[in-house]
Amino acid sequence: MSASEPAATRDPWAALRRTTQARIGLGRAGNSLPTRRVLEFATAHAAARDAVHEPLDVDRVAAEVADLGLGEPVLLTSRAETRGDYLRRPDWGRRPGSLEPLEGVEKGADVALVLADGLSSRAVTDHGAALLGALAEALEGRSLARPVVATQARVALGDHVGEALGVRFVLVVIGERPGLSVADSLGVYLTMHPRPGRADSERNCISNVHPPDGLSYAAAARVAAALVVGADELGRSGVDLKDTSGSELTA
Amino acid sequence: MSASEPAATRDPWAALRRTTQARIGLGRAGNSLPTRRVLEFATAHAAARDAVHEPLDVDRVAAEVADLGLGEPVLLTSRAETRGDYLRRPDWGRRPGSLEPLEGVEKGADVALVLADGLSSRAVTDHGAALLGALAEALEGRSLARPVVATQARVALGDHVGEALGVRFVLVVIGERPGLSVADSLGVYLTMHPRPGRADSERNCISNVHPPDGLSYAAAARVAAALVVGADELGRSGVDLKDTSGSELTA
Amino acid sequence: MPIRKQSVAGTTYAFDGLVEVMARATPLRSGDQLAGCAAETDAERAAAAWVLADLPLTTFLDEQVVPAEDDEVTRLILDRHDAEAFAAVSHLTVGDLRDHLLEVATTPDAAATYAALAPGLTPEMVAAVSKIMRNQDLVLVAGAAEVRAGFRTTIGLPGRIATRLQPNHPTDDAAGIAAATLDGLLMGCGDAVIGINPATDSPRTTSDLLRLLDDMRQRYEIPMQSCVLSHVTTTVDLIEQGAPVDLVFQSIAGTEGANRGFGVTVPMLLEANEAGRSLGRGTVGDNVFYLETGQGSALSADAHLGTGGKPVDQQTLETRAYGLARALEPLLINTVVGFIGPEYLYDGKQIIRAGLEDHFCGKLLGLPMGVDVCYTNHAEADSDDMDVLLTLLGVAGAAFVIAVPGADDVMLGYQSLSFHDALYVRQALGLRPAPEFEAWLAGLGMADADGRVLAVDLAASPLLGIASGAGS
Amino acid sequence: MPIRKQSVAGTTYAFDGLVEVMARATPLRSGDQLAGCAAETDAERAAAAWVLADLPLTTFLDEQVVPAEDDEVTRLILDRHDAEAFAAVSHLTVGDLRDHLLEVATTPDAAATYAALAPGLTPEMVAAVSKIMRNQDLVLVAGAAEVRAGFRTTIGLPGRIATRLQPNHPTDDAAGIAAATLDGLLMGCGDAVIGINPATDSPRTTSDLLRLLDDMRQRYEIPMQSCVLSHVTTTVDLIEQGAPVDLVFQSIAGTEGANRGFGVTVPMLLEANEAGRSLGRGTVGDNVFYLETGQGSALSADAHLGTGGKPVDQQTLETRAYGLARALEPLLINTVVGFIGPEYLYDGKQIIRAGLEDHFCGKLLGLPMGVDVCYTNHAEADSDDMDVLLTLLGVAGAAFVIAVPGADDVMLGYQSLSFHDALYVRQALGLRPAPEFEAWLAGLGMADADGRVLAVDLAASPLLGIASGAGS
Ligand code: B12
Ligand code: B12
Repeated sequence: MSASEPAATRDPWAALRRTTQARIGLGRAGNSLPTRRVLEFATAHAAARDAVHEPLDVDRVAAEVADLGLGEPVLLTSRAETRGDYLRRPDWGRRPGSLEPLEGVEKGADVALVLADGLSSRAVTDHGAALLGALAEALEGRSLARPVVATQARVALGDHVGEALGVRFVLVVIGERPGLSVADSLGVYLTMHPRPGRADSERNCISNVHPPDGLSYAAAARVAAALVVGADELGRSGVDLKDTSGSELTA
Repeated sequence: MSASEPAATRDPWAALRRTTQARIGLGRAGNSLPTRRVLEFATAHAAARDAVHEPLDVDRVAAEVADLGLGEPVLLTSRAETRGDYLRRPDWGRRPGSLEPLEGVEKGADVALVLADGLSSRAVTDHGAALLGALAEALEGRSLARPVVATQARVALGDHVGEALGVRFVLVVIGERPGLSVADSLGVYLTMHPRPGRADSERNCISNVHPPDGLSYAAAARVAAALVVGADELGRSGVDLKDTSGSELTA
Repeated sequence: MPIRKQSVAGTTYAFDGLVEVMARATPLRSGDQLAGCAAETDAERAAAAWVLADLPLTTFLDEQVVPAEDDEVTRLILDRHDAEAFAAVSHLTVGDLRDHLLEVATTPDAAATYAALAPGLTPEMVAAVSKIMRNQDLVLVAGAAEVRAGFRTTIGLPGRIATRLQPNHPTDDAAGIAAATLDGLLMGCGDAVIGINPATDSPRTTSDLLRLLDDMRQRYEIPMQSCVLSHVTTTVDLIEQGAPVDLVFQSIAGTEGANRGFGVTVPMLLEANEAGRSLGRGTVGDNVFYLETGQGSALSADAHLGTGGKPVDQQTLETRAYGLARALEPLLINTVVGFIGPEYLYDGKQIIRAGLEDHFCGKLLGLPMGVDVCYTNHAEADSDDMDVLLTLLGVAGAAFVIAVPGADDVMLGYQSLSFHDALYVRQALGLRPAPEFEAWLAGLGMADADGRVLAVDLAASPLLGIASGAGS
Repeated sequence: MPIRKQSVAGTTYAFDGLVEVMARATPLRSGDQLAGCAAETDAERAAAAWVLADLPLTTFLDEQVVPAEDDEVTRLILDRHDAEAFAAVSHLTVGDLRDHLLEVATTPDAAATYAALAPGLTPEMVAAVSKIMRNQDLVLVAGAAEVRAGFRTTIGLPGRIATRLQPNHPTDDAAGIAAATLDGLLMGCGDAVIGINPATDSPRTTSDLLRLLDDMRQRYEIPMQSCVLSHVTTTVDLIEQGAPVDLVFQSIAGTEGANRGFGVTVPMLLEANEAGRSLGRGTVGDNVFYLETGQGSALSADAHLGTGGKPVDQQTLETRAYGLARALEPLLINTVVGFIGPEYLYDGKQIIRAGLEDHFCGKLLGLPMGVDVCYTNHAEADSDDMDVLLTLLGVAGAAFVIAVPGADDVMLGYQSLSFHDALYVRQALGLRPAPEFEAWLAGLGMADADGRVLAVDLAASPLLGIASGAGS
């Protein structure tokens, strides 16, 4: 890519750019974005739109998850059959197409881990298994159900899984919607006593997991484990449960 | 329908409204259209959009055409199978799906009359057979091929029909795109020596046939017949051939 | 309301109750289709619009879209309704109200007339009239209305448009946030607020970020207000702990249930307002709330049902959130119009329409209304659509818009406006920044006498220290 | 141009020649899909845009989109190219030109700079730069440009927007046309032209209508120009016969072949211009041509192929029509942007984009550019989309728009703007009618001192006779 480099965007911003992925110091053509920046934007937008529609390579991710030694992952899909349906019908994405795959699975563990494509399969491909591993480690001492890999899935699908598996906690690790620069971000949603109908106010969230620029796996897992402890004390997850960690996490 | 009548639209416009279907004297709410007028507009727009998509009742129209005594109409469809295709692919609407239906038909008449749905099946339903009758009458003395009723059709479909039937003239009577108030207007397109590839500049047009507000059948037929005569003299139809009639036509 | 019937193009449509009429009369949008309350055809929509236009405004006082028994937002709206102000239009139907608003728009004292009327209008009346207004009507009336608020800058003055500078970062990193803030200030943005969405839920992080912004403000003597958009309970706790809180933030919605999903209630919000005001940190005014709303949030929380258990359309619910907002006398309120995704607003056209509706409804109700002109990558929209909406909002006199570096929010995963876009709309329409902020820019040589933001070389900028200091 | 390659998001795209690069870089529209030249994905479009942005402007002088050997429009464009004016930008690429235009827009003498540059730009250069401009860029640059023309009114003055009053009738009935004309005049429209599309092709009807309008003009001393939009050959014949012809009309397109389909050639048009000017009927200027264009007309006439037999995108061809138009120094030129139908511009979004492109390209090339803001009932568009486009064009300083009673053209079967819409855009943006026409309105008590058109009761109107007389 070329399109001549605008003068204002050469040196002094370089150091600042290392601190953020945000598009700072873009320069000006009059009051407007220089051509080069407009083209970069259009290019990134095309890529981000494609990222939304990219299907998850389930075999690959399932194999990676299997390698974690947490058990062979169970594969689920939601009621949304196509990506178009998924986007227009979040209600379908919240319900499993069938719970049959969970039938033979052992019930009654403490925590179920669900890895879901959400809006970014790339996030799951790039970080999914690694984050699951970090979570399992941070949750040491608690029993884990066989991991689940779910496609065309929304956060609330975890409520069905959690109920079917009879767990006390479900942690849904899900692809956050892809942004222009960040298309590989994972969110972790924690719900205590999962069952269909749980509101979002009854969950907690750890967002923007995508090292090196976003949260690290270890930091995310540490907060998740702390939230599990906190929820156990409080008797519930959700708005009343606060993340008592601080900015040292962001380091 | 209600929505209170704006003051400015009561009397003095009444006489003027008889001279045109145009939406004159609508009144003002500040500088804007009064609510009632905006709602009338939205209602008409919904109806006009529906009109575009209404399929032609081919059986009914074919029966009416048959009753004219010009022979049993031949039925054709274009290559555009759905209305969606028709709208996006005018090139498909210009070509017959198959010319087979014309195979047994007698060739070599002077004029072929093609009645086509175009963008308004309602225009064809309301005025098609009557205009065809008037044209046949005005063209007395010339031999007519068996009439054709064509669906999902554009003007240029007539070139294929004309060639297949070996006629000197084809007259395509077609539904013009529906407007907000006028959804039943027919156009007549005349082409001498029709054959695929003829340009629009090689045709003549008589438009806005929809009595009582538009042109009458008889007036349209008179112009058409005169154009046929003129084309015969000039050796071609199209831009060089002028409609030498005048405003008496519009009476 | 009895069942109302209306024929259009030979078909008769029946509407059972106010909730249904409102929903069916709403311009097409995916969220209402998802909720199952949208009109099925344009003809049905037109039929509903006729019925709606003929409803007397008093209908909305007699019948509730969301029952008062079940919903504190409804009760608040009814409690605060000003019958005296309403008297001016109490004899009108919804259709008449549209005509009236457009007539007033051509008079010299339009702004005063609207302001006097505002307390007499309920959100449902305003939502109803907006549904039968064209885009141009929404622009024209909003453009003739005026709403002001103030803290350290004055928001809502005619001929001006302010900006929220939104320097978000995925790990709330101070250096990264400072760098984005510097970028925005150099582009003349931040006069509405410098507002950070914290990525984490931790009160300690919120407190750190508040200090970061407050230090910056004091060191560079910026007439500005800062905000960290944590949950209102977090902010109230931090006020008690002595953190430098300028504005109190909360997302709100149009039903008690949806607000519960956000973890808030009306009394909680009213108290938070008092807590914020008690600090007396404002200089030109004491409006301390910053609120965000957005069509679809109630449905998303499954808290969108109204009278008779019927789904209420998302635009009416959105407008009810403004009814709640009025009680909080905010400095700033904006709809995040294209933020959530295509399940509520499918494409550019729906986002543009919703943006104009939200802005109009909020402003007519007397709010200092801004818009987050934005879209997500899963919606059918692009920056051309945002250019359109931004320009229309400029003409409609929006109080402020949101801007981020290069339009790309690296934490929230969506595209808002860029700082450049803010300069565009100011240039195209001759709009200026908030006066206090403009004076500050001019004082530093960053703006000319007409409030136009000049291109400043970073290395030579007096603000360079903002970013270099923050990393340490 | 050799084959150019560009990678985007891991895929490499190859573009064979200027025609292909231009087409693939064009924002999505149905007509280019129909012609088979559109980019298949957004990524391919972005790749083409990078290639296009890097092309030196001199490429367009060295390589033709439509070969000069086959096409008189190309030859005209090359013949009239002003190398001296071009010198100011001859070192730039297409991408640089965009930056340059936007930089100029912020300078006080922007209008003069653009005017000096115009003769140095070819239509293809302008089309190219428009393709990499966002909607806001198209608005900003056009808004800073100024182009004037005159006949009996002055067109294109800043702060003003004129209107073509279009009183069409399905049978060209004099009484019906007069009634619609009266309606428009009462609403302050007609300052660009009163222009009738005759339903019939008969010269006699054209002549009758010319007299109708000319009598009206003289009787009421209206500073206006009239036009009957017959074929140029008909108008030239009527000039010879002494009919009262103010403006000479013709539809034109961007290729010799498409113009042949319209029954015109370049020499024919140049002669017609002389014929019109020879009458010396103008008072404030001698621009006598009225031209209409519209994306899709060349493809519709199967005359859209360029170098190498490749389909040229419709927007580039449209801009070439402006190249032809320049040679005719028209009083008025407008694109009928949504007129033809969804096969060329599918929905509101495509119409809005195309309208802004056409307006920008025409104005930058030095034309007094107007737009028929319109749509058909088979397109996916509605009046909300037109409100959007109209407002944007108002901000972009469009010379004029077209208006018909209630937005409904009962002869052509489409919706243009209503007279009310013209009042809307004037009110929302503080724009006024053409000065001569405004003075006439004010003289009759139909406008106030600020050029605002007052509501006049028909019965009391001094113009009532227009309609009552005409029926007889
Ligand atoms: C979209 C979104 C929303 C939408 C959700 C509606 C919808 N239909 O998608 C709306 C605008 C309603 C929303 C609201 C809020 N959100 Co939110 N939201 C996001 C966003 C931008 C994307 C989420 C995503 O992609 N999910 C993946 C998809 C596939 O999952 P989904 O099942 O379709 O979506 C569900 C979740 O996203 C969930 N959700 C959304 N926000 C939140 C917040 C919390 C605390 C929880 C538990 C769940 C939750 O609700 C959705 C519907 O069930 C993230 C930022 C990010 N980068 O991820 C912030 C984010 C998750 N939200 C956040 C916050 C703070 C909130 C609010 C609490 C704001 C407020 N102060 O009131 C509210 C309340 C949420 C609630 N309890 O109901 C924070 C969470 C911080 C944290 N670590 O706890 C984030 C990280 C952004 C931020 N930093 O400010 N949000
Ligand atoms: C759409 C339209 C056009 C489009 C056609 C492109 C297209 N893809 O549709 C455009 C804008 C290019 C156009 C151009 C012209 N048109 Co025209 N057009 C119409 C309109 C509004 C609708 C036609 C319609 O619905 N057809 C039905 C559909 C189903 O048929 P179709 O196969 O899809 O469309 C074909 C015909 O419409 C044909 N066509 C369109 N206009 C004309 C004009 C003439 C003289 C001929 C022979 C054919 C023709 O071209 C289309 C493509 O092949 C009519 C008005 C009306 N109420 O009908 C005027 C109308 C037919 N056009 C008219 C005129 C004068 C012209 C021009 C000569 C204008 C000029 N001075 O340059 C040009 C040249 C046409 C040509 N020779 O190529 C007049 C004809 C008057 C007459 N009785 O002869 C009409 C009646 C409008 C008017 N009164 O001004 N037109």
